[in-house]
Amino acid sequence: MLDFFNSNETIHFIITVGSMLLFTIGLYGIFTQKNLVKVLISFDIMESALFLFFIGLHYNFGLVAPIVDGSDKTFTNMVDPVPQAMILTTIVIGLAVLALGLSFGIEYFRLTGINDISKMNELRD
Amino acid sequence: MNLKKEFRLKHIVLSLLSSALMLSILGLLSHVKTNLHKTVGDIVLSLNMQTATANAVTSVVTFFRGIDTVGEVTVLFLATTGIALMLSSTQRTYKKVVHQESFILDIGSKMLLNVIVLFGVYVIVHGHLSPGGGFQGGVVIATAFLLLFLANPNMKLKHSILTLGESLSGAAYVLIAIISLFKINILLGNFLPHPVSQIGELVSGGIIPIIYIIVGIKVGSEMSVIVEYFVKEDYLKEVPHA
Amino acid sequence: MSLGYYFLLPVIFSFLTPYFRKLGTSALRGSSVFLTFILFVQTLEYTGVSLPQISQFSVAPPIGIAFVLDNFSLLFLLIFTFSGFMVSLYMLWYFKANDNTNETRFYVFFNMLLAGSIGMILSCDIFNVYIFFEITGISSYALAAYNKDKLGLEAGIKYLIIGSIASIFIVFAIMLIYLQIGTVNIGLIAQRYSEIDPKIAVLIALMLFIGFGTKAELFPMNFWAPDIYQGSSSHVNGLFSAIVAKSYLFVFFHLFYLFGLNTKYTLLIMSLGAITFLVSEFTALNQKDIKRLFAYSTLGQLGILFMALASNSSDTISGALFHLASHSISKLLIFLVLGILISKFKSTKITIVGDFKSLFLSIVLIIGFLSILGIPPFSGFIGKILILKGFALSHNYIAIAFILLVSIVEAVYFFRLIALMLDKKRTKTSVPVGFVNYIVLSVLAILIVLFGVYPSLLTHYTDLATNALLQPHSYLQFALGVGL
Amino acid sequence: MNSIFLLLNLLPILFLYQFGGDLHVSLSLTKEFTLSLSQTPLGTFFAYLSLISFLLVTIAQKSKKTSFSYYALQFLLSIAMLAIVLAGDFITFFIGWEIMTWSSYFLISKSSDIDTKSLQKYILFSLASAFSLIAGMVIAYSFANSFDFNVIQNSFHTMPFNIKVALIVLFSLSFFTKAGVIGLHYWVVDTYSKAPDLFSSILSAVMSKMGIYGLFLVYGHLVGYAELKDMFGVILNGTDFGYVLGWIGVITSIIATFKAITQDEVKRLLAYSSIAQLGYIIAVIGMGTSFGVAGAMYHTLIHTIIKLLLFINVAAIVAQTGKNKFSELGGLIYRTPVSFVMLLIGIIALAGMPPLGGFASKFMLYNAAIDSKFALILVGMLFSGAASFLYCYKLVYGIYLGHPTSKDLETQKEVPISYLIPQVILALLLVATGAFPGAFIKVINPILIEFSLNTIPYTSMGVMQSAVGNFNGLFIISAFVVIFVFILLLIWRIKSKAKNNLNRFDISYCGEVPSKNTQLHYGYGFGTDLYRIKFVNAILKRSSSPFYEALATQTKKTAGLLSRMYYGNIHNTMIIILLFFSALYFIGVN
Repeated sequence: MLDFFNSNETIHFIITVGSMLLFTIGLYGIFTQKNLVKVLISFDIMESALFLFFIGLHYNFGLVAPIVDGSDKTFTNMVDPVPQAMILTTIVIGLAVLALGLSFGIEYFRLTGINDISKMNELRD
Repeated sequence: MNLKKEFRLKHIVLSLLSSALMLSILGLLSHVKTNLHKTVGDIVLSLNMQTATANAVTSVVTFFRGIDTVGEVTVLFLATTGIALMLSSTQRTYKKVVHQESFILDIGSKMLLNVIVLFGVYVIVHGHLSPGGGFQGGVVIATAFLLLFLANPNMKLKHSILTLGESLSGAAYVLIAIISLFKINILLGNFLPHPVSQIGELVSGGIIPIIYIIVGIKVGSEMSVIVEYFVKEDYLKEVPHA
Repeated sequence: MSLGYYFLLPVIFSFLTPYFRKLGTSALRGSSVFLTFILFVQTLEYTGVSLPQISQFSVAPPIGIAFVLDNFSLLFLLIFTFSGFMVSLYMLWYFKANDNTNETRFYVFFNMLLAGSIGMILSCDIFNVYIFFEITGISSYALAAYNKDKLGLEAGIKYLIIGSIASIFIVFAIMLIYLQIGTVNIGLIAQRYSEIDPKIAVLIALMLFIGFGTKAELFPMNFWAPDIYQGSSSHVNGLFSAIVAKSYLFVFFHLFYLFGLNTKYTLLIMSLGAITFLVSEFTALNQKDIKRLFAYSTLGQLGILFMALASNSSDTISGALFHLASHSISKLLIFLVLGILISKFKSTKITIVGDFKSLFLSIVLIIGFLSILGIPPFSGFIGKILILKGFALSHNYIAIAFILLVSIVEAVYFFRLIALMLDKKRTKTSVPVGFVNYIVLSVLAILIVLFGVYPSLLTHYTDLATNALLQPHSYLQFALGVGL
Repeated sequence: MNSIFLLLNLLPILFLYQFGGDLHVSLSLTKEFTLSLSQTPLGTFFAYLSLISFLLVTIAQKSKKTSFSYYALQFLLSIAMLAIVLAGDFITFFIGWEIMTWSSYFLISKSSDIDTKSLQKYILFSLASAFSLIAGMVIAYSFANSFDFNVIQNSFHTMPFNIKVALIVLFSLSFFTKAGVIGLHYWVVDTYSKAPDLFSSILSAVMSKMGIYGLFLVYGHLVGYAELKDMFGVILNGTDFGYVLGWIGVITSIIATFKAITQDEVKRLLAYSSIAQLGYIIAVIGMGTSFGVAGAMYHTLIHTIIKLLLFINVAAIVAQTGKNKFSELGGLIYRTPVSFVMLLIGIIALAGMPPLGGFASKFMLYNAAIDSKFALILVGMLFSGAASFLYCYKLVYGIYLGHPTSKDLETQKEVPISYLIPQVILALLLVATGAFPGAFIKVINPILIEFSLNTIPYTSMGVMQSAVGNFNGLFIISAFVVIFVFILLLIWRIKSKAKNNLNRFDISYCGEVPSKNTQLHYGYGFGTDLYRIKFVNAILKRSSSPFYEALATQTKKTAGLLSRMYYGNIHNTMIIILLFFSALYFIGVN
């Protein structure tokens, strides 16, 4: 019965549904939350969902991490390394943007005491 | 009350809509092919032996998609500069936090610092052999400094050294790219000898471990700076602008 | 010189900025001028070389990443490096006149803004384009918030939030592309785009459209843009308008034509462009803030560009590219002049246009205004008439009527400003211009007039660029690593 | 400075004369655009008209303190007009047109009593006119594949009917706006009256004629009168199209005439009079007959001369006295006698009375209407011609006759000689055109050939041929001079006997002695009685300004409505982006 979980389709289905659920949570956060920190967290949740989705779908059953050890020196039967490298890059970028956004938020809060993005409306017609 | 109801209604409608959207996208994603053949990754795997790097992800990050990593390092550098722009200023003064000098905390954190930094260096240096690398190791090093800040809020980092590490490592990365252009006429090419027989050894892979070490220094110093700025925000004496 | 220098040189200059600062402020300022000058001269050299040109990083594409320069990107490269050079010269004056700002970090962001925009138009790898997109993005967030005042920070936060949304859409699209085709090389994607399951192809196209359309300030996604312009410094606005918006526009239409989306979505983008134009020109009528006013004007011009670039006909696109170049120069000129006025009057009300007394500034400002309005003998006229001619040749009379009718609305506020400038009843204060600015502004103004009276200087490149855009065979070949 | 620019203004005239009517230059701008100058008889006529006007106005500027930029812009304007009338293709034409627009804009802005609203009115109408022109020219390009006039002319008959109509309407709208047809004249009066005094003469005499040139170019050259006849058919003896234009012109001239009579500001009166006079030209320009074209051309010439004369005259008086209202002027006849004589000559011509050029041109206009058998239009023209006597009279009476309304008017001297020189030249021209109306036929015939119309037979300088009979200008003017001299001597004799010591307040009415504040000047309130006539009252009450003001308010309201979208809430902006995505997604994918 557990073989059911050992098929590619099942794993990919679970990962897709799970990551999209996570994405929906992020989306809900963007739709409803107005606190700058929460909005940034929502973005991070959405990004994480995408990372999970992307990495997860590139895992096929029976593949191993793309690292050779001493004994077997061939790169076969391994997962695709390019998505992993791309996700690594995207994570760092996401972190950079998040940190920058937080620093903006801190400074703005210090100046005005506002952390609600819908109340940041000094710039308007 | 009415207003609140309206807001709730808006929330419900929006969340329903987002769920509908995601359900629909989910339905679409079932069309996504999951067992692709002949992706770039497959070609990379087949070519990876030539780079003499045991970790294929590392070779992709530093070599096959090397310019991505230059960009990534730049992004981190820009973010650090931006944070420094926001959170540092001559007007800011930090209050001396009175904290209990605890012998165990003091000595323990300093001891752990060495261990964590050592671990970080290990992760960086073995980036081409095992999971890990410059980014991961750099962040590990930054956590060591975070530990110091937690133990002693009055601590200060030497910014000149960090700036030196950050600037010079970044410049070194770019210089490697340019030297490679002169040596083998390809930007960011692997111009150091990297015999395939050495695969799995510590000195292997030509420029790949060197790049990861540079990235490690850069990420380590930048993350430490970021950590310091955010931690120090807690101990700000007065509001500089207001 | 390898194309890679376009990215690597600004990066190394940015990394070494703290040390230039230690050598003194003039070394810092000089380094940026030197850098942009080198890039500009290098670009001028490429105008005489047979294109496309390619230079690879590490491994040849499609496995690795390469920079490909074809005639389409050359035009943008010329605009970007030239604008960058002009702004770096202008900043020589700016930081002397406003010595309360810390300039060291400004140069970091400025160099990387330029490098990111250039990278976006050169890279032939869509994930690499995303990285440059973020580099440009982060630089522009920081530049928007650079003054650290309330308005600047608000602009920075808003820009950052919008940028995050756009980047999520783009990352999603790139991931779906990789899942479907297994590559991120633009050449390969363009070849195999038709193989994608049609529904997912639509989803990818939509996500790219939303991602780049948001950043390129297309109508229902551009409600943030005026806020950003209002909060930022004026010369930063010049950069946003002349370089950043144009680079997103480049990627938008590059992918639009390469992926063969032009057959399906032409009408959608043309009508959205038209709405952008209409709404922003009408909205501009009511503005009290000069920077916000020109933000709307920029949006309006981008609307015209969207209309014309999506039109699928080579005449219109050639005209649109001419208009794009002319708009970049004119808007840069206007924003730089406004920067001088704002730093003098410490106000951003539109009345500052009527308060200064300087014949030179008035003349160059009026030249900029008339050029954007499309009045001969300035460059904007040639762009506008080429676009209209293109629409006429494809018998799209509705577009012609639309552009001309809304242009009258545009004229209302431009001439209101000119009337303010000419109003003799206002008390006028003389404004110091600064030696460098005389050079910068007169070069820009002379270019506007030159392209107006001798347009074949520029139409030569726009025609080549149009061909490169509509017949991308050679670009695709190079993107797959043929030229190596 | 003045003499330098005088010489500069002479240059284009010499240049034009040197080429002797056969100037064909072209310069390739891009692969599609060429700038080309191609001289036609029509263009030559208008070129000399505008260049000589500029020369005369520059002479008049001698005694007025004028800045370098003013002269430079005026010179640029004259070059732009030269480019318009010599253009061989639409690009050159349009470039000239737009340079004319903005250089005149900056010239108008140099006036001391200009306000932003009038400037905006002027530039917006000018740009609307230009954009209508640009729309027409690109549509023509899309069928002819060239902007060249000759190519468009040759391929015009191959275009679909609706495109032909659209082109004619667009071009007509553009040029009507410049000429100030009623309904599109909203900008004219304010601009003419608030522009610098001498520049008003250029606006009225020369710039409005560029609209007429455009109409000639389109109807006669690009479309062709034969094609107009084919397209719209024939009514009576003229084209259907000409009949419509005839009514437009007549209505314009009637309304403007009545408006002119009730104006108090001198320049406003002249502005309305310009509109009315251009109405005559438009009334006959579409008839498609030789006499129609000839009448329009002749009236163009005469109107230019008259308006230059009158505006320079008024500018001199305004500069001298600092007053520009009829109610503030009066009684200047003894103080500025030469100016008075010049104005008298001007209004005699303006009213179309023999023996001056004005009569000859009116004669041609009426002739054209008779020739086409447009009887109602003829009646309308006669009616407004008769009504124009009123404002002509107001002009001369309000400024020169009666008593001075204030003390400082009593000590005025004659205006400076530099104002008088151009006036004398223009007055002599009026006499000459009246005496030798036949000479003009020689000028017109090449144009008629260009338009492929029949030429008008030429007998002698003094005689003008027409459909209803000839008139001998030389004879008439000789007779008039004799009679005039006789009457003058008679008056002289009577006057020398009369006592001339009447004071302004030496009257009493109904037994009351008027106080110092009572307005006794005849020019004050002149024409207010017209409001009692129902028909005239209906005309005078109506105005195009409510329409345009409502348009402006609505635009502003729309702008306010649209700008509410940009209210700076980034949260809502995000939601809108995501909703837009979902909308497109549900439409696009499903």
